[in-house]
Amino acid sequence: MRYLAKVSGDDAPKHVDIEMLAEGRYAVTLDGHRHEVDALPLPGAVGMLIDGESFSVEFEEHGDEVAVLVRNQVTRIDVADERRLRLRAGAAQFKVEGRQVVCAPMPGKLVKVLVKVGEEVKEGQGLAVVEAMKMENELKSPKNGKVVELLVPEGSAVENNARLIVVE
Amino acid sequence: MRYLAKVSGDDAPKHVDIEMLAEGRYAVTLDGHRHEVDALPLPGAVGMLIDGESFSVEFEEHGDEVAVLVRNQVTRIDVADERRLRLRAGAAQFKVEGRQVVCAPMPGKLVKVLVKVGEEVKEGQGLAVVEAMKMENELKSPKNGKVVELLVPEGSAVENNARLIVVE
Amino acid sequence: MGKIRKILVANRGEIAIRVMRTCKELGISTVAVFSEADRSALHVRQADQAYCVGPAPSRESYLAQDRILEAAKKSGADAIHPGYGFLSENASFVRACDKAGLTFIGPPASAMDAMGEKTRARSHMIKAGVPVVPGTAEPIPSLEEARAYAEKIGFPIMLKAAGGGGGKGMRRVESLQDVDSAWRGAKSEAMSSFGNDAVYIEKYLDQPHHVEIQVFADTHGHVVHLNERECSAQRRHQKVVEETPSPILTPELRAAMGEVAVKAARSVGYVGAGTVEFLVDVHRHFYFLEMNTRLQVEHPVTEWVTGLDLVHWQIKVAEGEPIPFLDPVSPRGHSIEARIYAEDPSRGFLPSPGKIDFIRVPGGPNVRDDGGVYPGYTVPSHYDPMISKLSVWAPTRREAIARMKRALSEYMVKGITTNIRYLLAIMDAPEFVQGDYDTGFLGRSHQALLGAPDPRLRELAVLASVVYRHQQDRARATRLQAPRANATPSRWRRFPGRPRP
Amino acid sequence: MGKIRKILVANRGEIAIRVMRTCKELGISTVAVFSEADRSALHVRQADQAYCVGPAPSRESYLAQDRILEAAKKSGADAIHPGYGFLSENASFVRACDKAGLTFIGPPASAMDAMGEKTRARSHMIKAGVPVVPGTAEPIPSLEEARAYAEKIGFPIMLKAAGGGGGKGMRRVESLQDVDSAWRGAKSEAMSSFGNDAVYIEKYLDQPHHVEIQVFADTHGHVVHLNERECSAQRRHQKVVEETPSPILTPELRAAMGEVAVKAARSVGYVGAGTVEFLVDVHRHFYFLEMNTRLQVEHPVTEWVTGLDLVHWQIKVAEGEPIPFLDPVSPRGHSIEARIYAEDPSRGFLPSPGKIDFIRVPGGPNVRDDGGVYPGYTVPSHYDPMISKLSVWAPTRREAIARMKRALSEYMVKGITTNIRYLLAIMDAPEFVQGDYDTGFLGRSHQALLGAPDPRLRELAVLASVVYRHQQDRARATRLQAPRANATPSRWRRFPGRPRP
Repeated sequence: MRYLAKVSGDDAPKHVDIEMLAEGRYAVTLDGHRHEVDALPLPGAVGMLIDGESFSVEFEEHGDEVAVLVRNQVTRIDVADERRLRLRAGAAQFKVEGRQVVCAPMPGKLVKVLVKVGEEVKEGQGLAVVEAMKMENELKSPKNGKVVELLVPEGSAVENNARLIVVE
Repeated sequence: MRYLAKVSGDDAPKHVDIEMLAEGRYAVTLDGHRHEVDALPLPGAVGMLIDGESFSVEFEEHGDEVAVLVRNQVTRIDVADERRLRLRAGAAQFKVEGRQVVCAPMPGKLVKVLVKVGEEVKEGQGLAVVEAMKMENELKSPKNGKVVELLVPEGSAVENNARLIVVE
Repeated sequence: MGKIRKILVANRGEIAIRVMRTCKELGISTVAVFSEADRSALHVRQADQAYCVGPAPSRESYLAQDRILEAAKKSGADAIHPGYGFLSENASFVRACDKAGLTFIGPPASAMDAMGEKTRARSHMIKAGVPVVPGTAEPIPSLEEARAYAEKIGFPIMLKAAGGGGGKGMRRVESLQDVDSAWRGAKSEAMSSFGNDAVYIEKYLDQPHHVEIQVFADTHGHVVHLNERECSAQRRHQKVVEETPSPILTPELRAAMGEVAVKAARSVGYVGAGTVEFLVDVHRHFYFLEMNTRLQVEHPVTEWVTGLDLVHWQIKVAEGEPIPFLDPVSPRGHSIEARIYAEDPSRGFLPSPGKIDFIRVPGGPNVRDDGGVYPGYTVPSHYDPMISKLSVWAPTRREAIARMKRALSEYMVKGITTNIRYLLAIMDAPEFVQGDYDTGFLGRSHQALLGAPDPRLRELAVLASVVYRHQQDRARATRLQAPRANATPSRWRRFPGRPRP
Repeated sequence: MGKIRKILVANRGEIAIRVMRTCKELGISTVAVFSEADRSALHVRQADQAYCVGPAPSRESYLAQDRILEAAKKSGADAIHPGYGFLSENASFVRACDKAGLTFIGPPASAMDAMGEKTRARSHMIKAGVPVVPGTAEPIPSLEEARAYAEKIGFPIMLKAAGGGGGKGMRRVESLQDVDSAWRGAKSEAMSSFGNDAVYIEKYLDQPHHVEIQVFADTHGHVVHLNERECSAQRRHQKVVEETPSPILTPELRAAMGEVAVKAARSVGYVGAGTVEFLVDVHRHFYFLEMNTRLQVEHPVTEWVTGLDLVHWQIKVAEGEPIPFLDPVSPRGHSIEARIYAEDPSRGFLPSPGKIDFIRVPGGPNVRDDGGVYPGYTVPSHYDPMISKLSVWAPTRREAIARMKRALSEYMVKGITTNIRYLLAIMDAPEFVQGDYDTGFLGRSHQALLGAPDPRLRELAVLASVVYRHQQDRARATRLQAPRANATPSRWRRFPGRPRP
């Protein structure tokens, strides 16, 4: 079976062929080289033996990409089989422009809102302060523009990625 | 609500009244003394604050009894509310007599069967050897009698509590 | 002062556990206090007794003196160990303990008065002839005056909390336009950390080393030092890696600094464990920075090379015993500590509270973990991001670095982001390996510490990702064919890191 | 002999991890071998490379010399570390390594020939004038001769495997009628442990202490000893708790035993780490028991008090380096080790393999865990029940006991039964605390060590059980009312120990 794997930052995906040899054992061919992979899911990681080398590999999903941690290096890879890639190509890509939502970078508390609705702001100007673990983080405006919405009142507890302020 | 708790080995159960004060917080009355208990299930144990004292309490179900581990002491207790006890009393108690099944005391391997079907055996006589973790354990006959069934062939891997030999 | 039977530990996290461990070894009962956010915290499980002292914010719980004293009374504690941070350097709390008949395990209020307020300490030291970093003698009353004084001595300057240390309420300010935001941040952090928002200004010394001397004093007039700790590996004035001996100290410099530290402690009638912090400049001149009048986070490295249990001796001194280690203790071997933080170095050290799905702590020879968490525990967002301190010992510095690398490579934490890979990168950084690194080291090396990708590991990641995705696709296909298999999680989906919420 | 670059560790479990840790610190790559039952074992995860060498039974995997040598060749290893047990005392394996051009990290085959076969070692020692326990000079060829010899020297006797130590293939026999079953058991255990079912007979000494001397020799003719370990806390000839220094040794006795141990090692041209085991009787006479020609399970206590990494020096000696610690090493403080077994002391130490649902390993000052497991790991039923070794250090024996108790009380393992509570009871046993305990100690104290119930804890258990049952009943009622809530496990049912299968 053929997969396409595009490493984040690379221009083009790599073609990778995979064949299952037995439960948990695979032959994987990349750039003309055939590798034997034995993969066993373990608590905390997947134990992989790749051509006899032992790795604890950890995976974390980020949208289309999966972040792969091997020996202290994280690589983000968009990997899918050919059929799925065609499906995905059908869905139009779009970019958010104009309206920008500033989100909480971590769970914590919105300790201070530094702007008012209608206020003109400059790129890099402080908009609000979120505190977690006794660290205050000033959220800055991503662009020159105007504050159009304050979505969360000062003093609230906020979740990771909570929408806080809209700048247009 | 009233519960009856009979500690294994005791003659009579104790009457215990429990009242929920808030989620996870209870007033429990035993022998006329009222105790405040705060119980929080945690990985590995239940964290209990009993009148301000902190305990990691572990529970393990054994049929009608629950084994309770507190500060390195295990107590087996048969505890149930009054209604359930009445229900349970309806089910007749019976004792196995005559036919006795010898079971594997642990997971491992049945390395040797020392008797044949039809053989007369004495109480305490070795019937079979089960090995696990390089320790051999000789299973002994629970009574004077005759071997009537060998349920597992020599050399088999056996689960914990697997039925091995019947003596009558 | 007599035999202590029950100690209330007025703290949380790893240091509460640390103190309770020694109490248990001494046969002393322990009482935990906890905020509503900390009911499931490890220190509550570790203690013999535990009392809730208020809601999550520190000011309403861990800094609420009356509630803590009430818990002490209710529990029958006869002494209080403050740990570090929170109330540990609060003289009014010491007085309140004295009044309530509780032994405060730490210096007398008078010594704390003299040393606890950083500006007063500076005046004291100047009088005692100890060199100090140039700066204001008093807390700065207003933002305007801060701007004026900063312009006078010239940027960069340091804004520092007068009420406590540990990097809290501290800001380096590069230019006039940054004073406002630094002032706001420092004061607010100082308030939430120490309940005191006074800040003062010091000249920022260029590329100094942060070297501190551990002192110990008893109630019989003995004051000794237990050598130094090198703490220059800091990011944002927060120590990250500490070691002893300091690779830059000569025996002469060690003796001179030790002597000054003992003099400083003696001049304020110090009792118990304390730390005198110095900056050492490129000419190896040293300046008094401040005295931390409590147990230091990084005390394990001193314990490794001296064989002493500092908490043990804090308690013994509080019971009135004389310290037996009066001769200079010559350190044995080398020790390094690395602080494990729940934070993401690649995102500006953003805190990463959350649930710990899996944790494996390193073990084996001469590795020590002082942790405050357990598998399944949710690290709350209200407190310090340090989840553990990993320390190692070895006969030489080179071996200690190798051991630390080995131990860090074994440390697995899943569910939250930690700085473990960043710490590994520090151990490999040429400046660190060479041993002459100043407080600017981590800032300068930031990009290098985040690491350049190794092409071989990238290739392996590609192979692994394909196997992973293939397994997922197979599992999905199986589920579509047999909808009832839904309940059983597939082989793959059970374990890999859950997607970020 | 030159610099070693890659070591194949021909072992599993904690000792494989232990060896790999030091390799990693020395920058040496590691190769694991594993049986089909051990694919998920920790040593496979810890190694840089890993090769399957056969099915679960040791004879077909960890004892299969050809397969291990094949894995060494395939992986490019230049040396083999055998750990303890398995092939560690097998001279034919040493010769096979030599032939394959692999450095065997251990003594030369000739020293193993002389010492490895216990009966040959006894003859050697008798010649060297070292006192030995009375017994047969050769393995016993048949059950009949065993019965005859036993009757001649009188019961109780010991049946012992000639091919290896560690309590495997060893039986104490009280009377003639028990000889048959002991003979069968000892021979079969000896075969599965060492691939050699030869056994011999020794007179059983009454209430002896088991004290052993650690020796170290290099290829330059240096032979030193690193003091003793007291190993009398044994159950069924299996060590459970070890400590150093031995509380019964005088400096004179230590020196005398050390001298004999060095002489024994020197007489066979020993190289590397070895242990000379002695029995010490009530009159403090000592008898040579056997020499273990490999690293000992309990080596961590020696590492604690000497500051040496014994695996490090095994590797350095194998590389041809001279050992630098030639003067008698005077031990620093006291160290105790306790072995954590997956077994149930209250059911005759019945093995308890199975899945580890939760594990919390103790930490803090001077506590070391050498573990071979991780949370979620299933301990297989094919191998040794030891899952970890917990060791502590303190300045004095009294403090070391207190620290061990503290550490054991923090150790939590759920899912399988362990001997942790039993170990705690040992630390509290008067005989142990007092320090004069012989090899009969654990047997004599068995009932007391299982513990008498504390009425207060019983009452607390009753309270806890009612809260537990009440919660279950509520959760059940909720489920009946709202069947769709089924998918969400109740607050209670998620965590408490699962019922035994």
